[in-house]
Amino acid sequence: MVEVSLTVGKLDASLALLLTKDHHIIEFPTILLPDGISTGSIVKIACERDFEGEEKESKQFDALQKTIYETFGKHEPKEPALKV
Amino acid sequence: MVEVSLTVGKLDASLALLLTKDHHIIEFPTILLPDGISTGSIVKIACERDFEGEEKESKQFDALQKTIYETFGKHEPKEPALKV
Amino acid sequence: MTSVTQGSIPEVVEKTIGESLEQRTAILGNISDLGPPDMVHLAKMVSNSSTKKPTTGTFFYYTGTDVSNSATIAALLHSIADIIDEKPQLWFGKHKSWKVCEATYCTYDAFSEIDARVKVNFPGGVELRVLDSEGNEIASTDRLWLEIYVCAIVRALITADNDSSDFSSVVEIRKVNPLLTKDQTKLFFEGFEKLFFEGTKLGCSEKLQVATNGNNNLVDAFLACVGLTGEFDEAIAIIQRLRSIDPSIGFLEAKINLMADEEVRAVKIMHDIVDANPLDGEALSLQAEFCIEKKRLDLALPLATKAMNSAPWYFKPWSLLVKTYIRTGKYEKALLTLNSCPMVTHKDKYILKRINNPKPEDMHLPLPVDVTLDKVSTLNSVDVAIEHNRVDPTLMGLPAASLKSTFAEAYNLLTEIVHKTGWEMLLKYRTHVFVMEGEFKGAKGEEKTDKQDGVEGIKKIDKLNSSTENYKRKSLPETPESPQSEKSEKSGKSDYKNKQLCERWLDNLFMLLYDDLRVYTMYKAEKMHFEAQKVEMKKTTLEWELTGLVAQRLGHKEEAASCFKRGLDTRFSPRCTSQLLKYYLEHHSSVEHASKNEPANDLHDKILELTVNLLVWNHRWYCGFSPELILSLKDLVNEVGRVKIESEVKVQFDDKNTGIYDLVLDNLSFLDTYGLIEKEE
Amino acid sequence: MTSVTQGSIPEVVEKTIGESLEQRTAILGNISDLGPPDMVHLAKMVSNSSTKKPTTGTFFYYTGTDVSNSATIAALLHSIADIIDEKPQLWFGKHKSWKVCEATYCTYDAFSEIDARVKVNFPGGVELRVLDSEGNEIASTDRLWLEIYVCAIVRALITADNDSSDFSSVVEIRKVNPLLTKDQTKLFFEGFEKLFFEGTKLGCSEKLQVATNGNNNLVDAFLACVGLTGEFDEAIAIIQRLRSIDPSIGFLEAKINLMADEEVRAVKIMHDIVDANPLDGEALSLQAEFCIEKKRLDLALPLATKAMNSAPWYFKPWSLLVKTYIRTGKYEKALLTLNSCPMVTHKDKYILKRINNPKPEDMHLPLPVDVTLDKVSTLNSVDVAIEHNRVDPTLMGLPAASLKSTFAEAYNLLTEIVHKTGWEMLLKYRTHVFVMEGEFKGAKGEEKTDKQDGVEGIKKIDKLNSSTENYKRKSLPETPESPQSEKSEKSGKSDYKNKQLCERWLDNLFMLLYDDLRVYTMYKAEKMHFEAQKVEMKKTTLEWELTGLVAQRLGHKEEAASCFKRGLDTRFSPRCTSQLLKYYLEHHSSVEHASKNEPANDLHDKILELTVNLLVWNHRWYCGFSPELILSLKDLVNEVGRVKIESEVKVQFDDKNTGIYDLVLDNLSFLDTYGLIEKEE
Repeated sequence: MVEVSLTVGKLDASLALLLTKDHHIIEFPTILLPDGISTGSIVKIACERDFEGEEKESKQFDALQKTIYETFGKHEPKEPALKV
Repeated sequence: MVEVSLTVGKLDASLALLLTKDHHIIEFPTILLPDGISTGSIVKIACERDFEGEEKESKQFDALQKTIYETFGKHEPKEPALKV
Repeated sequence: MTSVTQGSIPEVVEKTIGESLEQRTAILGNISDLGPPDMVHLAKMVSNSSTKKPTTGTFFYYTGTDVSNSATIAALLHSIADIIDEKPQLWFGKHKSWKVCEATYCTYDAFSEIDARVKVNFPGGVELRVLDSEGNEIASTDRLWLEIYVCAIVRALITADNDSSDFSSVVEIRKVNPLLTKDQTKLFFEGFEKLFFEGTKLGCSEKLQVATNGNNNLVDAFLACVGLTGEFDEAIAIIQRLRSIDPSIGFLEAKINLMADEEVRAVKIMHDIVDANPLDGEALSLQAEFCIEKKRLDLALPLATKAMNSAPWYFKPWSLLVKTYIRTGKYEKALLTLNSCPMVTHKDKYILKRINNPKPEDMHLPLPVDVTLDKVSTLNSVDVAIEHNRVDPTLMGLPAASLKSTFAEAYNLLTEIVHKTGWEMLLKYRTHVFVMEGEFKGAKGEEKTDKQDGVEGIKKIDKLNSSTENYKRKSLPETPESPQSEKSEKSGKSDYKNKQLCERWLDNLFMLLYDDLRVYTMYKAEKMHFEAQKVEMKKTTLEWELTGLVAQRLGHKEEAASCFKRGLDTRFSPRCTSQLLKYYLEHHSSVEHASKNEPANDLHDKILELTVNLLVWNHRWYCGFSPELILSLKDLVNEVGRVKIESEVKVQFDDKNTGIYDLVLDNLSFLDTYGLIEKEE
Repeated sequence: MTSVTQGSIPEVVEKTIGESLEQRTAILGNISDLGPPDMVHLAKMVSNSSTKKPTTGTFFYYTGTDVSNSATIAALLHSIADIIDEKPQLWFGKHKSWKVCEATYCTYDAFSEIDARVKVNFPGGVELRVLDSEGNEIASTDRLWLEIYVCAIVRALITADNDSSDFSSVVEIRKVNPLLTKDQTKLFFEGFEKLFFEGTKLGCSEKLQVATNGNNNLVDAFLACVGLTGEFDEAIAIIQRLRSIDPSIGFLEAKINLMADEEVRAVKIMHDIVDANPLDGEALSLQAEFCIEKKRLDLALPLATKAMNSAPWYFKPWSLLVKTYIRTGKYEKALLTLNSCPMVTHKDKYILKRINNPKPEDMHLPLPVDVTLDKVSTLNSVDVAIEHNRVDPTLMGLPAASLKSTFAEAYNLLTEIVHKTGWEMLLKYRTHVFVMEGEFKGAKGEEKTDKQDGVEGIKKIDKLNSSTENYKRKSLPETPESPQSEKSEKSGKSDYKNKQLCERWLDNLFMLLYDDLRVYTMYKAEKMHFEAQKVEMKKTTLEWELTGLVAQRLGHKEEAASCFKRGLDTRFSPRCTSQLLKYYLEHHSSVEHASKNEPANDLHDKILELTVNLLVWNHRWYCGFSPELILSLKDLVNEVGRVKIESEVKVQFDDKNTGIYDLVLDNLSFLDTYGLIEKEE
């Protein structure tokens, strides 16, 4: 996990400029910042790989692919058989 | 605290494109990402206001200001007095 | 079958003999696309002259010629010279007995950035020169000839059926079918496979930032060729071989299967591709598109999202995602997603361009007399120009009409929204998701960083942002209440944080949309007024045409079609005709599958008439190649039967032997060659 | 005291009488800066003519005139007419007895974007017209006159001492001291205070993205005025009143106190400002700058960091941070920080510009004969032009010489690094912190997003990136080993992640630096070679000048000074002279405080000589206002004594009564007015 402390350098309607200790400028969506933030505030950002999320996403994707294949890939969809 | 899950859409030498669930594009410095990340990876970013850090910064800044004021603001710095 | 006559060879007179060749040489160093069209240069003298030296130089352009080797090219030049020498030419009002002394054919190869020139001296002698971008002569090789051939066909296919209503388009050009024989197609396929990995050298569509192996002009031309010739099996075999080298192009195999109506196979292929690489943006996009067409938006949504996450720099998956949101009624999400789309700026569609700007008085643009149709071949350009100058000014220069590339696509998405929600609601959604002016004061007094200024900079260059000011002034009034929010769960936060800044280009699309809507609304009000008064509404053909285009941009297809129809009441208009044809063809297939309300025969008659009119119009402008018209004929013949169509053409259009039957036969025989219609009996 | 003569009035002949006025009117709508210099237009006739109608129109420019009301302007026009009428004018080789019929003075007010024009008819009649940007006449008000006055003084102060070695600079211009009387300064101060909050309308320095209340051309001119007149108390009082309205300009009070050598007060003020607002970027920057000057880099570092965090869009604090890193030997951090600096693109320094492009043959540029100095007033421009054409090509057009704005400052920072580390080590640091080509393959085959392409787009516009290719080709060899890393604690991660992509502009600065270093190294090698051979190195004055400038850019001040000195051995050169003067003045203050090695008298003599030469050169080009030279004279007089200086001027330069004493007296009397030197005895 990477955790960094960032200073809010500018706060705009949708983007904030955050500055790292190494003077990297990060353009960060304001929407992802906690409330009450203003220029000069310090925020901590922790970044972690979400293996669980990846796994989940992967499973969902496999299921999706299976559905598509089952629906369209086995045979031409039949015309609805009209009962007489 | 705001926590979001982001998909890595592109990974460059210094910048990564991360995508939120709402399709915001975030340009994020690669250096702040955990190791082993590649396109398609999912990362969790937690963002929290660092009140403690702000306090510390504020104290350090006050101390700095005091030092400057003590050093240069009270009187002209004296020429070193040479003992005879 | 039609054949080339003096009437179907346009020429431009040079000031000094050979200057066009020199000018062509001069621009070779500055070509960054598929290059200029092929060019024929003629040095002519009056045939009874004593000096035996050429007195006049002329030139014209070509696409679609078989340029596979210098012998074929020389044969073409010979036949042109024969046609011109054959009898006195009607030359700027006089009959002149020309004798061609020298003829040169130039064709540009964008793979190696060279220009190949075959010169024939009459009576004898053929000379080949290959010039590099600095005009130096280099040696020709078999490989080079293959490149030359492929590049010429790509140019012909990519530019076929381009809307040529633009005044700057090249008219001194002959366009012939590059795939007349199966051998030509075979050679193109061979060349495609051999040159595939150099395809990016030919550039790509204006909707793409950078050409890739799977998406470039060579591939586009290949797909066009496959669609036209129906050579699916061979094409799939080629793609399969290429896929084994570069798996990223697998989606092309699926695409061709879809073109061939092999849906099950296509689905299997797409499945296998994403199974092997779940981040294949092209395959995921194709899958998403497929599911949208199948109306399975529940499946399309995660696919488009995944595609977009895998290739966020690529406009296509973003547009599919927006489309999915629109079709599921999530208009706010659609707007927000549209706002994030990566737009392609600074990129123009490839079009055929002249190598110089000839004066109108130097242009010899004869009327072909072998094929004529009343009102079409004889459309008077002076009358059209007068109509043009008198047109209702509100209809002229509507900026949405000239949108390009991804901006045009984004506009289509926006009109799809407004079509569903109406303007008032669209404005409400807009207010709800985008920060409006004055809403956020935080940045007050702070200077912009270079980065931001940079983005501003681009947008300034961007042709779109003519006048936001203008827009604000005349914007329809907004009501303060917001519609039900899709995001109400986040309401705990201060409001502006849930909103985005609207990108300037999108802001401008709103303006263009407003302009279009205003014109359309006025038209509809006017129409109602006239209908109420039971008076017929009068407009010139051009005005009907432009009104129809506005209606079309806004998604009112029926209204658009009725405008085009009204436009054609007064005179022939190529654009009205082709738009109306497109409408009928679309309508046609929906008729087939769904309702039987419309008498199909009626529709067939209309399609045939419009197709024939356009074939004649094209022929009048020396153009014998239109994939759209070929495919339209193909469908007709396959539905109605060849005998019936042929006889209808004869009876309805060619009772006076004006060559129209021959013209249709040209296209039928092409379809015949590829086995796409029943054989002639 | 000198007075205006026919020899100090340049004129440009018009094609038709009044066309310059019309052209000036025509450009009014397109002015986006401080506008063109003031302009005088004359309608003249030959005095013994019978027709009584003007036959010739001429015009020239002005800065520094008192334009506080139309009466003062009319008086100036009268005096100009008198001087021209007084006696036959030497006019393109002939003596012509002119009579001025009409004279017009134009002055632009950038606050209200209007042009005020006072026209005098001779013998009688004064007419005032004020034109708005569309050329329509509007009413004048007291407020407008104040604006006109202030704007004219801002133009004069901002453009004084601009390096005019550029061929395109305006020469048909008279520049006079705008602060000759205390009343003028008083009125400017009044105007400054009243117009302060409209200062942003006057634009700002090219180093700033957007003008702010505290940082714009009005403020810059005010500070220049304060520095020149020494009216610190009044200036501080004004700023104190303005601060109470807008606290963000508090740093200006500190700044003026620093100018007045009131350090303790300045420190107190800065302290109080940041106490009240710890995010005041300007005050923090000033504090950081102060600490850097005091060599307290331990204090400067957190201040510059805080300043930069508070105003990340502002170049200044970034540059201070880089400077601090350099001076503490943290070169890698310095490079990385430099790479993140927000650069100001698309912005040019304000310079005086002509309203049209006169032909050289229409320019009447007389030689003032009231003040002459051998070799200075008579510098032959043809000889200089010949020298120019024959100059060593490696010295001409070195791109670093034409860097602008923040790019020039960034270059200075880069040269400061290379001055300390040497080129080889700099390359190693560079390799260590920036990703080099081919090091990162991740982006292979992926298209760029629009955003990125956008940034690329800007950089393409940017004049800097002439040829990175070129750079790569000729780059000095790099050694593979990296120097000790400052970041070794992060070595656990894959290497490229610790690195940044080098911004293209910075990449290009490396290239320019290489070019400069190559020239300088060659010069040094050559010099050693000649010294070893005991032969004198021969260069033309221009070559010495250019070599000196290269040395100066690279921070080799002594070497630069010796080049300028060598340059002056052969002929007078204004640029060598002014650069050498700057060097001595700097050296001089360090001599004062530190060593006594250099005989101070010698230095005084040199400074006096260079100052006098430049005063004469300026006078020759109709310029009587140079803050730099005034301040140089002030220091000299205050150190050496007024009597001594005056007598030295008389003895050394004016033994033949060539007006030089009067010229020096002009400036001394200015200093006298403001009590900046001892009173005349």
